[in-house]
Amino acid sequence: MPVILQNSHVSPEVCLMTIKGLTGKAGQFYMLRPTKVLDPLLGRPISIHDCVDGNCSFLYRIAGKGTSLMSELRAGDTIEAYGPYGNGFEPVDSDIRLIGGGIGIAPLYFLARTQKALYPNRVIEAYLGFVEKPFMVQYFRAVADFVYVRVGGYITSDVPFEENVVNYACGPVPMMKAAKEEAEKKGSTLYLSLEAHMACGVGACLGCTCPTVSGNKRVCKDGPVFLASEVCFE
Amino acid sequence: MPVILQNSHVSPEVCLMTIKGLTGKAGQFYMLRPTKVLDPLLGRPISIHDCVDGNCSFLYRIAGKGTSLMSELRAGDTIEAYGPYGNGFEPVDSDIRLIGGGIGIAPLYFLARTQKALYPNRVIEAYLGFVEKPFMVQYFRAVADFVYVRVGGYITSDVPFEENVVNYACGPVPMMKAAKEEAEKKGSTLYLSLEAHMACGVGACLGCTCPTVSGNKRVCKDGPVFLASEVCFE
Amino acid sequence: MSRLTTILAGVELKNPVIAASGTFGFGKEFEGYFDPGILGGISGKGLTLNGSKGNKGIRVCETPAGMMNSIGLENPGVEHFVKEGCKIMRSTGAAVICNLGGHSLEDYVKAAELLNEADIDILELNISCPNVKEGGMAFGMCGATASDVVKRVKAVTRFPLMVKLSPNANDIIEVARAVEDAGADAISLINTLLGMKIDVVRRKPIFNNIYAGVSGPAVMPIALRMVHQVCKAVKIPVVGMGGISSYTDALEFIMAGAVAVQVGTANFANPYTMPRIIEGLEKYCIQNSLENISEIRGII
Amino acid sequence: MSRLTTILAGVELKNPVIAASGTFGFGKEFEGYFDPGILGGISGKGLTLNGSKGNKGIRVCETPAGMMNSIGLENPGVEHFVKEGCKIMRSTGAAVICNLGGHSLEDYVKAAELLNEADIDILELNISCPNVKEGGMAFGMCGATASDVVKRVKAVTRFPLMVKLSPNANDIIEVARAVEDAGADAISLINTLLGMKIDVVRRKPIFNNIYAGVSGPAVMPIALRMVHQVCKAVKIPVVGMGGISSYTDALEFIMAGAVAVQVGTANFANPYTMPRIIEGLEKYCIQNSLENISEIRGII
Ligand SMILES: Cc1cc2nc3c(=O)[nH]c(=O)nc-3n(C[C@H](O)[C@H](O)[C@H](O)COP(=O)(O)OP(=O)(O)OC[C@H]3O[C@@H](n4cnc5c(N)ncnc54)[C@H](O)[C@@H]3O)c2cc1C
Ligand SMILES: Cc1cc2nc3c(=O)[nH]c(=O)nc-3n(C[C@H](O)[C@H](O)[C@H](O)COP(=O)(O)OP(=O)(O)OC[C@H]3O[C@@H](n4cnc5c(N)ncnc54)[C@H](O)[C@@H]3O)c2cc1C
Ligand SMILES: Cc1cc2nc3c(=O)[nH]c(=O)nc-3n(C[C@H](O)[C@H](O)[C@H](O)COP(=O)(O)O)c2cc1C
Ligand SMILES: Cc1cc2nc3c(=O)[nH]c(=O)nc-3n(C[C@H](O)[C@H](O)[C@H](O)COP(=O)(O)O)c2cc1C
Ligand code: FES
Ligand code: FES
Repeated sequence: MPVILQNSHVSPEVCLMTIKGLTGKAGQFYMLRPTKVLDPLLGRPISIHDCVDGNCSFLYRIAGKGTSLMSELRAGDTIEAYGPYGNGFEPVDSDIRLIGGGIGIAPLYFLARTQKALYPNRVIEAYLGFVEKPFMVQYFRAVADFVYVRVGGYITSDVPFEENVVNYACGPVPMMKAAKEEAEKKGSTLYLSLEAHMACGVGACLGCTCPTVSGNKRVCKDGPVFLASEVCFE
Repeated sequence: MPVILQNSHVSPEVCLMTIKGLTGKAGQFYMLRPTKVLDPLLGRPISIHDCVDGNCSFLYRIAGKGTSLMSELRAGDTIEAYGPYGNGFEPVDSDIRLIGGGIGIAPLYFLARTQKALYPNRVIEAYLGFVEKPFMVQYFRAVADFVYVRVGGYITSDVPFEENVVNYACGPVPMMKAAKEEAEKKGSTLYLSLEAHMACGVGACLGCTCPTVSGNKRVCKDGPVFLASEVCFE
Repeated sequence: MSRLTTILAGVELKNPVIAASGTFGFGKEFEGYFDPGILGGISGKGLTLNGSKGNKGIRVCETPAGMMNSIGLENPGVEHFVKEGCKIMRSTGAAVICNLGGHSLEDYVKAAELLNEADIDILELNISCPNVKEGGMAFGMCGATASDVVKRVKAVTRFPLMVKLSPNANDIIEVARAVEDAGADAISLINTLLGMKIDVVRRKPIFNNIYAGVSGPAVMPIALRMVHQVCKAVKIPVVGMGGISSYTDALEFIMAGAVAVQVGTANFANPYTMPRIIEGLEKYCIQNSLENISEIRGII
Repeated sequence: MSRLTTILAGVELKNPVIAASGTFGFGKEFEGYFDPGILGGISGKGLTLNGSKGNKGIRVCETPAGMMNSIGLENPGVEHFVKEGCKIMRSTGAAVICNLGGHSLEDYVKAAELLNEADIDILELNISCPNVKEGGMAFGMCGATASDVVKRVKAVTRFPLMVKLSPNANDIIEVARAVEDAGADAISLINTLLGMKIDVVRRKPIFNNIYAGVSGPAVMPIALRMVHQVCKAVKIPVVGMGGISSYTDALEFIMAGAVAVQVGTANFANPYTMPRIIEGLEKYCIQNSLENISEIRGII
């Protein structure tokens, strides 16, 4: 079973955990199970926050039972980790802009870091919105060309959705809805990393479907990243 | 929540755990819950193995789900511990003999140590039976006047049940039955520390009753220690 | 009147949290942890007319997030309860609910008559115990038999009558309606679900009776659904239970329509469960500016 | 014949471990973890005649040691299955079980007729889905309606017919007997138990349909009891399921009389669940000198 290399708080509510021997690409996620017993039963979908030397790190907010147990694990403990799951972010050949709301910044960092490493000359902008105290901003500063931070209100209202930049947003549903509307108005390409309650993670249970213009899609398998123009918010 | 001071193996299947801030007397037990979640749900009854400076230690065999989780806890972790429960061993004013089978030796050590401290001149004998490799024998040697160890077979067949010594037995049911028969034949006083599946530990659920000559008794509240002559094995 | 004060079948409870029958003795067993007087009520161990030694063999075992029991209504009998049990319960300061089981119609009626001598607040008629060979759950399986026993007992008892339903009933809504029509003043549910466990090493059922009653958090979603269904089907007050272990669990039942809740198995896992639920509900009312917890009752 | 070879309604399975309907897609989704060909069988996602988009809103949520789902039979329809789904399933190498739901008698019959064109081994008639508004579970609530649909489908299908029962039935034994009398070749149970969960913050039910189906380890004791009851009541083979997550769980069902087992929810918690169960059963047979697993079938 995968071994935890490190697990610590980056804020009272947010932790960063590194697990040994996992791989994956930006936008993909793992189902993490922090127990060996039957409660909690299901894995928790958590995005890959970074992947270095064959170890993956995860940035997670303590939201409930599962993530709370996760936060108590320590280096040397084992954890069930199934994945990498999902399609991941589509690579593009243009400047990119990351729009993260709260813990939604988690998968965006990996995208920024890897894109910068591959294409040092492309511009990467990060718009990060937080309800209260920001976290992990210094990480983004290290890899992005421009980092804009907003505390309170809607980060999307500050984003200039021009046409020649591809946007990637991840955050609460209202934020993603707003981003979709703005992007559509401005004719800008936008990818959304969606969330849904999941059971299997592999496309077998149909628990995580979301309506799209081309019918139901499984967030775990066909997503979690979708073109905003395809997504039909309910 | 009580904090674990130490938890380590004394054999591949047996662990010794010390928990801070618990008290109790020999023969009493605690209900220990090694998780914060709902599975496993019920506390596990574990006898006090020793109690020093307001900290209790527990000697337990990894038998299933609960004890297995318990064995993975480390110093600094917390554990739910409810107790002390039960009547404990009746103090007597005579020489005493401890008859322990396997993990049944756990509560007997505390009795031996405290009795020796109180009455250095009384003779304490320990008859310890094991299926395979003995464990914790050196502990008994340190406090008892005579320690007899048997591996395989029935330890009870080696015990001389004379009249003037009070016997305390704890172990598997067949062993306790045999001890009762032998003691009755020889007219020797025998106390048994019984086991039963428990839910509440406080006498509320009637889950742990055992038949005695004076009707049903609750092992958790009226016991776990009973005069062998009172117990009716089914 | 405090934020948690609750009226159940005409009886005022300090709060809507009641210790479930069979899990709290006659009220004193958890005193080492908290004063039972803080509870809204206590439902005592299920009585039978002449008492019983209960079942042999293993009586409790754990299941995933739950447990099974096959106590078989071990109890000291009605007479003993009238003389002593009810006094012990009364001395706690919580409302006294007497849980009554039976093996035959005559048993129930005779016992209810004798209980008129006891000092209790509510009679809880248990027609749902899955662990006794005769009677017990059989009375609660369908409306007709349930109606019979409720009518007969209602005719003789001087106490408000609460009837405890079985989740194993063919159609719990039908039974609930029948019980209401028969004159019950309140309904409580659920009793345990019939379950089974096998010891694969011994190749034998764990319990001598083969089947036993499942309870605890594992069954809560099922219990909540049944409580919701019954609340929609009857007008008399409903007391909900089954797997409650936190104040949010209790809130779910109250939102589903329960006037009060009972807490059973969770007391075993953590003896502070009920005081914590009461505190949690109190805080919830304050934070949500509820004058009384009943404001959210049945909002779903 | 190996120690685990099992005959179910005339069909030879490599072993008695079958992926439960709705939890294993059409057989390929867990390929990253193990070759689905090692399974005894695969029951595909429940089909309906014309397909369906399923339910809106939250579709799955966790419960203590279990989960609830309200998928609402999202599926591509029978025609698509005949053309593609069954081929995908066949290519796995496991026995192919087609799970069929429906909203009306006519739907079931029409679909069964169309399915005669498909390459499958067993037709599993789902008269127990709690998550569709019309039909579904309604057919499985009592013997009479169950009997009707089974007779009609049996008359048209060319495959062995296995009927999947609902634990929410009024009297599951009565339904089982009715289904046997109506010509079913096998019975499978249990489908999910009707449950409910409330979001106390939003003060709304979690699921749009209010109620949803509970599954997973939490329900195993109830499932095992029902499987035992049905095994005692009928002569046709019974496939047991509900909460199985280990080989000892599977053994409990087999000892209770099940010819084979299905595994659902546990696959989500750990995708290696089924290969481990198969290994465990194999080892168990060797250690206990069983020529075939059937030697312990129904010993309780
Ligand atoms: C593809 C994907 C990637 C994600 N990446 C991250 C991440 O990198 N960091 C992070 O902090 N969070 C992430 N989330 C959200 C995270 O999965 C939930 O916060 C987490 O499951 C909550 O579990 P819990 O046990 O703490 O809460 P509980 O409320 O106790 O969970 C109960 C159940 O509900 C599910 N659930 C609860 N909230 C959510 C939610 N928002 N989305 C999906 N399921 C939920 C849980 O998985 C569990 O099955 C992601 C979600 C998805 C779908
Ligand atoms: C008064 C008393 C004192 C005990 N003292 C000790 C001790 O000092 N050291 C020690 O190693 N063991 C002791 N035991 C036995 C110990 O309680 C069980 O081994 C333990 O509960 C097994 O739990 P598990 O989760 O590992 O096993 P599982 O089989 O997973 O347990 C499942 C359920 O069965 C119950 N159970 C299983 N075996 C027993 C058993 N033998 N007795 C009672 N309940 C059981 C568990 O408590 C649990 O509720 C004592 C038992 C009693 C009644
Ligand atoms: C050990 C035990 C004994 C019980 N005895 C009784 C009883 O005597 N009478 C009764 O009506 N219900 C009895 N019950 C059922 C509970 O009162 C309650 O209905 C059920 O356990 C569901 O609630 P819970 O999940 O909170 O435990 C008993 C339950 C348990 C676990
Ligand atoms: C997400 C999900 C989807 C399901 N879909 C179906 C289905 O389409 N048809 C069906 O007969 N049963 C369906 N079921 C029920 C399972 O096949 C099984 O009967 C039930 O979950 C109990 O088994 P388990 O506890 O092992 O999951 C579904 C269950 C789940 C959890
Ligand atoms: S979580 Fe099962 S299909 Fe997506
Ligand atoms: S464990 Fe409840 S009475 Fe003994």
